[in-house]
Amino acid sequence: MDIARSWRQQDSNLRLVGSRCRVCEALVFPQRLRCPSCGGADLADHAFQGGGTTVSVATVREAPRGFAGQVPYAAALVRLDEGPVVAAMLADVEPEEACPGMRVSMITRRIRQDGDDGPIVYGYKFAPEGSP
Amino acid sequence: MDIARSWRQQDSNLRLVGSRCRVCEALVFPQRLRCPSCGGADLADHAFQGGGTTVSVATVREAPRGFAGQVPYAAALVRLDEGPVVAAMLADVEPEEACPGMRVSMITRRIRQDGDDGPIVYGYKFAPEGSP
Amino acid sequence: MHLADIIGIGRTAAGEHWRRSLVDLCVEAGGAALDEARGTTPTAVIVGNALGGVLGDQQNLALYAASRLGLERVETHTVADDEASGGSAVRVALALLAAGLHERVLVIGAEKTTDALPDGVEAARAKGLDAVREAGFGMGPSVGAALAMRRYIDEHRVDRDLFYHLAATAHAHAALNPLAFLSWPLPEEQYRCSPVVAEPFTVCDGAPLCDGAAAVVLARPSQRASSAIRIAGSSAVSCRPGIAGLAVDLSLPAAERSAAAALSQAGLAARDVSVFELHDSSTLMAALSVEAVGLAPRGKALDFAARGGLRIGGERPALTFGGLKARGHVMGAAGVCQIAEGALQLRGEAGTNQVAGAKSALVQCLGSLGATAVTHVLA
Amino acid sequence: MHLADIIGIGRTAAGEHWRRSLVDLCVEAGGAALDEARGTTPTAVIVGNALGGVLGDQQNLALYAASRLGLERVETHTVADDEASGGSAVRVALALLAAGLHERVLVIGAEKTTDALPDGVEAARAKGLDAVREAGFGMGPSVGAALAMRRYIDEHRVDRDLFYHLAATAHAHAALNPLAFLSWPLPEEQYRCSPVVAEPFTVCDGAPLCDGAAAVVLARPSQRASSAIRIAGSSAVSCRPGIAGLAVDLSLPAAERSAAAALSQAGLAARDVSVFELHDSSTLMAALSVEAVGLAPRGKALDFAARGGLRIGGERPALTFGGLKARGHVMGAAGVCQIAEGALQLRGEAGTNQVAGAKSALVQCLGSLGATAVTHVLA
Ligand SMILES: [Zn+2]
Ligand SMILES: [Zn+2]
Repeated sequence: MDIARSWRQQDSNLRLVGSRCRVCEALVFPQRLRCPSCGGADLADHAFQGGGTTVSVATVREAPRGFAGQVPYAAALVRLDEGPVVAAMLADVEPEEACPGMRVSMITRRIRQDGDDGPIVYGYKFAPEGSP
Repeated sequence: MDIARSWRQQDSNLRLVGSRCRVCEALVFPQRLRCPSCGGADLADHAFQGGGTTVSVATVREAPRGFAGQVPYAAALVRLDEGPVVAAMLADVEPEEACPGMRVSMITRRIRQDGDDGPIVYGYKFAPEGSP
Repeated sequence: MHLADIIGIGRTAAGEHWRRSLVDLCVEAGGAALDEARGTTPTAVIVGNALGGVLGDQQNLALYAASRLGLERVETHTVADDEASGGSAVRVALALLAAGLHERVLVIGAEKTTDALPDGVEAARAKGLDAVREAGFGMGPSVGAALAMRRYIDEHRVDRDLFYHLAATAHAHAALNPLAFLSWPLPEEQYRCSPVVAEPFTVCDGAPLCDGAAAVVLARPSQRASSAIRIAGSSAVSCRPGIAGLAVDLSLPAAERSAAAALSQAGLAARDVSVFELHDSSTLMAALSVEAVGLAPRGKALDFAARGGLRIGGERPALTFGGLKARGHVMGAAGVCQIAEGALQLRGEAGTNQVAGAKSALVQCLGSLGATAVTHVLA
Repeated sequence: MHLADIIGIGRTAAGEHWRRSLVDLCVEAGGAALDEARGTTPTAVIVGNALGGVLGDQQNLALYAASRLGLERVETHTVADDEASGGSAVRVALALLAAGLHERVLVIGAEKTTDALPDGVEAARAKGLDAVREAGFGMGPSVGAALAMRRYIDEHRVDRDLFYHLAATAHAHAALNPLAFLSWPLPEEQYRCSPVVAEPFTVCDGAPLCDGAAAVVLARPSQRASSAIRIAGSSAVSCRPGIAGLAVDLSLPAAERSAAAALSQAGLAARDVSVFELHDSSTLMAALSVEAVGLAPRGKALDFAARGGLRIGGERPALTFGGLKARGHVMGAAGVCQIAEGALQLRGEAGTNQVAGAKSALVQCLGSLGATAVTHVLA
């Protein structure tokens, strides 16, 4: 049942596509139909570069259904260089080595599986900058 | 996740246990915490005999999830001899031969499976009286 | 009574919105209503939605809808009363206004069914019936309607194919409505050959579930003279859930009481009303609704429809944009969609669906096979 | 203000009710409240419930609760505002009363989580956060609280173990409450060794989800002098959902505004209030709530709790029956449960949990990690 949902989210998930308001130039992630700053409805797609800095980090050991296979993993808030803060998992780093203030950049990874036979959803995670 | 639910329902499902109001003698199916006739909270379990008469019948060909394996089946409203009307499937009868006004009695059958690997739920269906 | 003014209306098409999430649909309809009510900012957002929970969609939906619309620091509530959710959301908004807690309230009804498979949606819908004793034993709204339909045919001695005329009325009106899902006339032959869901109930007896949203901005009655459409009556009544009671009695007591109360508040009788938007989630429910509201005597709704009594231009125009049956069954959005359609009729903005000289509208939304009824009268 | 009287209270225990369905829990608590309000029959039933949809339970819940309680021909609505559902249900009931639409309304909060497995419940709960961008990326309320907790520790330069005192306050009070789920004092050693959920957040930082229900019968303010507890202030505010905003700002603007508005209606300041029932869904949320309501300056909630400031007998008694943390987190029931507990305090019927001479109570319920806040002041 989540195939339509995943399909709808693929631009945001795979290319960090959000929106830029043509009126007030606000940048927002993910895509919006209305500008959160000025309320306008004239928005263009905007792909974020993917660079950012961690604001907070937590090492998850008990995960909600759909994510249990990945524990332990580092959950983080990443402030993108363009401004918006994104909640995402970190990758290519030992969870206990992750900390606030790390430079990270977006990569594409497997995010979750919806049920044992559900579709596998790919999307953004963030890895330390310069990691292989 | 439906194991607790099924367990909770087993008296009603397997023995047609409802409630008898100790104040106004009303009989109700399934069990209640409050009497629907007088609002009293003094209720005793009451197992219905299982005999009844069909009030309406419909042959189901497109079933909700969990019941698809059983189509076509006859869904019916059965007025129990003690009064309450129960919604249930018929068994041991060709769906197109089922009709309103049939004498039926309660039998125990497999009702549904909750998901491919979920528990199988057993409960009441109704078969024509005198059927083998 | 003068409960509130309708100062903004927004609607999406009813259909398959593959590119829109449930929240997106709220924003699309809500944003359009806000645009119409320009210059006023609501301080509360009430959302009606029926299936979002069972289908695993966004919860606390009104919060997210408000936020995505740029409305911050507002009161938000999400109402989940099965298929009556939209009507209930309007009702809760009216209470907030009449209590003096807000001056402007945005009401959104929204539903997103096409992310799930049809058998899953039918199972989700069934949870609005008795989840243990009905849904748990294979009974959904279609099976329930089928059991009642069989009784209706037997009790009132009517020809099964007479139900065609209720579906045909809805289709005839949907054919005029560019936002309708089944936007074509329904030939009698197609109705007769429609695949059986639960004999005697066929695919063409059911309303097609689809995606959609509608929104209205409601305002406290203005002291100044205003051309805004007024909500002149409102009543919500729940009683006696269960397929058994429905099929045995072949009546909708909650709908009867709710309609009578709302009409009485508005100082109108059913015969005075120009437009009827009813909850035709199936031809059977349409028949019982027509009778509950008093448009035809018990057992005579099919004859009345066959005589063209419900057509635009007929005696009691109903389902004027196609109803649930052909505009599309948007579940929790239905009640708000109906209000929007009724208001468009009274504004004279119904386009090809216009009922000439429409002065009042009765809008009724039902949940749990009619056990919950919400009726509004617009004037 | 005098918005309504509380004329009946009912509560189930918080815990694992294997023999009770969601509807049963509504009936048990609702029936007890009706028994207390004997002689008056409500004409509306509002139910708050958070997870029943996602967990596939009975929909149109208020209809079924009303019907099983023998209440026919009543208005019913089900409100689903995540963990704020119970507070929202009270709020909707107040609007119906203040609008003059009803004289007596039964409000029920109910939740049934133990039919599902814990990882499924956590995933269901996560749908109250952004279902796509947070839940869909592995963030639930516990992970969200963990991210904010880490920031709180860094920003306010506090020792992680200081959060113990918020949990310990709740446990100390729950130990006195026979209806509590975790009815024992929490030793500091046990808190320190608690298994990690999402470092730095441990099992002992979270409130245990469980089953439970509570109900109140609300009445329009009586003209006659009455000993009934009054609802003297009410405010619902939603703004800015998202873990990011919560963790970056370390504040709960919706809770602040909602508390300030409700207190102002009641003509009280926080320092005048005898009892505080807050939404301590985690120690982190407890800290931010204590600060939002004004019981401690930003960053000082932990110190305040460590000094015993929140204890019964302390400066600002809070979570007096154990809070969500130890009475048990009954999700959509929480808001009604808190109102019932506050009212028992003001009646002087709180037994071993009694705050001596309690004259007013502030009750605050939060949804979606504080983005939705509903506050009531009782007096
Ligand atoms: Zn802008
Ligand atoms: Zn009785």
